[in-house]
Amino acid sequence: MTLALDSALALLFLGLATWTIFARETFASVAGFLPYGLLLTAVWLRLAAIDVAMTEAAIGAGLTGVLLVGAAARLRSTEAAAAAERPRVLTRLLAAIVSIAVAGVVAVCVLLLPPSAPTLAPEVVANIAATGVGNPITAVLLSFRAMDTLLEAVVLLFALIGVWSLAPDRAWGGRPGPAPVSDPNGTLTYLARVLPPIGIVVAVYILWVGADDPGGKFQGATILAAMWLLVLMAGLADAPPVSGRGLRTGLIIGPAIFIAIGCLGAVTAGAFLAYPQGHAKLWIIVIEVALMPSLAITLVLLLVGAPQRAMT
Amino acid sequence: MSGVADIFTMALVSAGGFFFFAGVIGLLRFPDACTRLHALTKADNLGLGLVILGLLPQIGSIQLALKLMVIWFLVLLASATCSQLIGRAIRRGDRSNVPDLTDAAEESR
Amino acid sequence: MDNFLAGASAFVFLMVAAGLVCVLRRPGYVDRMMAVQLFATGGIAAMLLMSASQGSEAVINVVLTLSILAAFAAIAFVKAGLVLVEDEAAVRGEDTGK
Amino acid sequence: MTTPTTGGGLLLVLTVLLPVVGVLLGLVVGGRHAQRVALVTLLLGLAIAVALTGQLMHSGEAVVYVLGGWSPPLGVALRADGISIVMILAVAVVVAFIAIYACGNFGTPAGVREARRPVMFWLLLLAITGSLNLVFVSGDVFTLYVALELLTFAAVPLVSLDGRAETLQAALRYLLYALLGSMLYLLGIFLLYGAYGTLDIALLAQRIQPETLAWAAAALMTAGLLAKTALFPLHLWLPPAHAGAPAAASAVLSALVIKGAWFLVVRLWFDVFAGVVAPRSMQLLAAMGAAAILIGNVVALQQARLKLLIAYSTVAQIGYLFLMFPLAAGLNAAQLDSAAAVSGGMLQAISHATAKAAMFMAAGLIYVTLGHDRVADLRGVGRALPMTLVAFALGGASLIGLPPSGGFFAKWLLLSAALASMQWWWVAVMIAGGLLTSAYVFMVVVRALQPAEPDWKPRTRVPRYQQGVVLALAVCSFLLGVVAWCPDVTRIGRPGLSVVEAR
Amino acid sequence: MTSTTFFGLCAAALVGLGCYGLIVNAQLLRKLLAFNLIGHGVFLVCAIIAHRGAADGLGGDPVPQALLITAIVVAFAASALAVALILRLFEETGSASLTRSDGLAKSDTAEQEH
Repeated sequence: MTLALDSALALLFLGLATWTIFARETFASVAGFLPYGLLLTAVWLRLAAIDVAMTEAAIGAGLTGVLLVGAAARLRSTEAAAAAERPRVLTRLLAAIVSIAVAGVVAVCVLLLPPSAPTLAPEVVANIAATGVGNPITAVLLSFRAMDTLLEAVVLLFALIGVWSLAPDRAWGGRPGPAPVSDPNGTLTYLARVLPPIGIVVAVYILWVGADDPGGKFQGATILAAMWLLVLMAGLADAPPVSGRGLRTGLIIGPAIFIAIGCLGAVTAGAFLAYPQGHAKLWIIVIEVALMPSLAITLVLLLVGAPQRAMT
Repeated sequence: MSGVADIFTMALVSAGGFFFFAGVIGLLRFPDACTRLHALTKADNLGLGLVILGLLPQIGSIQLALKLMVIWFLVLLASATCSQLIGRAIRRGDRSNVPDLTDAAEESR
Repeated sequence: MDNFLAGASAFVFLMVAAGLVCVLRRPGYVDRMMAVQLFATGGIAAMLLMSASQGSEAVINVVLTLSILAAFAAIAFVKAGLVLVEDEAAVRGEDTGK
Repeated sequence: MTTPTTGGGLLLVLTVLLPVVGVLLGLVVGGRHAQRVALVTLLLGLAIAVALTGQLMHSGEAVVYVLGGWSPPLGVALRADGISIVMILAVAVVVAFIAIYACGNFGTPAGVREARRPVMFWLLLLAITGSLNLVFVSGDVFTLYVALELLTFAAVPLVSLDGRAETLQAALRYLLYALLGSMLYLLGIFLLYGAYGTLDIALLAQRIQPETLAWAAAALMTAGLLAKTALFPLHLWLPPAHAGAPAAASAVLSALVIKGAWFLVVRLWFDVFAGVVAPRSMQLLAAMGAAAILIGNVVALQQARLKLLIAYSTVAQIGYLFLMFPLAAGLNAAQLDSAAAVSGGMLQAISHATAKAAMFMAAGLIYVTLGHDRVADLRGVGRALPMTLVAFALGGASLIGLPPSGGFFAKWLLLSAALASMQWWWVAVMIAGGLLTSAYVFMVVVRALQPAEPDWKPRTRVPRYQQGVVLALAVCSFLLGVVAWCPDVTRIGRPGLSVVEAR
Repeated sequence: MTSTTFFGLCAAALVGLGCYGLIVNAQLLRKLLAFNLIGHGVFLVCAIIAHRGAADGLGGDPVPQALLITAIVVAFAASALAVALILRLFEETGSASLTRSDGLAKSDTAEQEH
């Protein structure tokens, strides 16, 4: 039964992936990619990676969809030119050979994985009590390998700096995206008024349960980001100007607090990113609470893109 | 007791499954965008709603049941808004946001 | 009972999947977007049924995340003005009567 | 099992964290304050690098810092040995020179609170410094993946800082290559974890077995890193990206950024896969290097534009960096001291870093003065920019390998390693490469020495300090050969080198 | 066949599909989608490694799962940066592919170095 269900899942999953690659036009390809993201969430669930599934649900099925649909719409006029650039049969054949070879290597590697899988799960279980949290993934992300999580926040920030650097010079310091147009009686406006309060509650809830169950700051931040994005799309608010001091402070406050707490650990607990004995959970929650808004702001700004309208 | 609950669940989940079936058939067979949209909303609202209602007796805790209701409410909200938006855009023939089409129309004039 | 729920989950999933596959292969942006929307709702229902059949409660939070973000791709679709692309002939002929 | 934190370990955290804090701070204060923050941060970074070197030479052992008190395999450790410290120091010095040079081009104009190019440049420069330092000190292969991505995200926007269409194309091509490279690398480390249950470099080195899975992981990771470091035949993205960026950015990209992925190849092949990789694959790697040297130099000779010429010269010089692999293995097989070849490779990396940064900055000054950088039309440069031309020539001399430059000593180490391990074919490649390099360096210098037309005037006057900085860096590169008399820092903390075995 | 092996083969297929798309599709957004498929294939390999490491009452090895979350976030950041670059290139040239490579020499006069 499970294998049959897995097969159905995998068949559709691979079918959609194939569609994404071979569809004739870009939007069709994106339209295949969106349900593909949903299926990926299901695959993570099948593999008992619930935290990963939640991240994928937030990122893959939520924000990436907005990003790709918007981009595909903007690039519609390049469709004809791109179709004309279809490579010759020989190139396609070569590409197919290379791809099959690569896939073969990966398949062989997967089959060669040792039968007795090495795992750090026992070590995590043995040490999780010291972190005070109940969710092993949160313990890994914010205690055992906290450095990676700090760097992850920095990665998003660097990517945002990269996106901003693409602004035209005249628009520097201004606002991203086109000017907002709102329809005061529109359904979207209504949704943008009703959904955000619920979304904020859900985001905080997801952050809160993250300490002991699947969830956490990043998934919460994505929901927060989506709520802001909804308000922007409904035209209820304008995107903030990138030169705003408050906005930039909001961007960096999370990573800054993370670093500060890490340094505090170097002084009081003997190592950078260590937490004082017995108070680990408190500090982990402080870091998560501080990171969530900063991550949310970063995600929204990554999605709305480089500033386009100069400050007037 | 458990027997009654199980029958309730089976009935409602089956009904929900039927509405999904109907939604898919409608999406495939109805003639134009608006009627297909109509089929879609039936599946969204009734299909998922019945499935969730049917699941309620199977869920042990109030908290989880509440969460299920929230999920239903959120999907209702989302699908209602989406179908409104799509429907209005189709009806109005709203092309204000389609830069390429308006440009082409102006050029051809 | 669990078997029934798992079966129902598989049924809903296969249903919406079949719909998606059929619609993707046809032209028309709106239809594709609607099929994606239907697939998302059906997927949510299937995941709920599956989690109920296996008694795994943490999955519900995943579904909650999915459901709150369910509408976003479709909203972006409408905001990007893709609704009428390719379908305008049908709309002109049958709906507005222009 | 693993070494606990050693003395001075906090310096490792600081060397990564300080530039990151600089980015955060610079983003908030913005405008011309960002530049000040960047300069102060880089100065502090230089001080930390010097302190770290002192610590390493004092203790004679690798510096280790266990983050969060969780020792590997559960936690993450930072680790700096001789080769890391050499690179950290080189990056700190070269970035400092580039920063002074960039003050001339990336100042915020008067009357504007903040302009895009300056603020972005300074933040990205800090970002690159921090990411590179993380690449050099990280002891965990996954943290290294994040470091590589940080480096990519900081380097790609530098390419398209001018926002012209062709630089955007170059940046995109670079991004695609770099992302594909990261994915291959990531696949490799996941496989390693699946096989050996750890991500820590020291533990992996102990646990790894010569089996198919390890070879596949090595091949995937190396392929990914080669795409990022632009070794022939994966170099196609490099010339347009490095030639299209502003001069100061080109200097950073060409001198330093590509060394990040290369350093990781060294780290992996000598530390992690030392007992696993076959000599034949070392020869293959060096063969690609040899092809890069010959083809890169020949294509450089044909370039009409100075910056493209220098960019193709980078393609060639990357080749030298990969010659050290079979040489070290060969020395080891012959029961000789393989560290000499590694030292040669590291010295080649830093002498190329200094020389190439100087040459790109010189090309930038030439461009400003002439309003173009067509190689055929360089007359008058010798009169207008004597210091810059001398700098270019000195940098070129280091690339060619004239004594007493760093390039000379590096190539001498590599050549003697090649002769000692009876691998004469690499000698031939190195000599041919040197001859080709000298051809284009002389071509540029001779053309630049031709007198200008009588009524010719420079388009813009270049500040003297910019010329001075370029010359100083070139002199550094030219005199780098004096390290022959210094203790060999690269050997510190690397007992594992003798593990390289021939099969 | 266990379900991990099964999904492992799916991962290989995804990587292969992505490679093909990356080479063959000219349009940059399509290339980005293909890159995402490769990424998902790699992530899937990680997930099955995590799943194989289930022990001590945990459904999977939490370390690779945590790595996976970080990797997903990083890949999202990469996609956002790539989309921004593609859109900017489109604004400048009206094209969204790399094949129309106008050499640097052509735009020599238009170039503004400083």
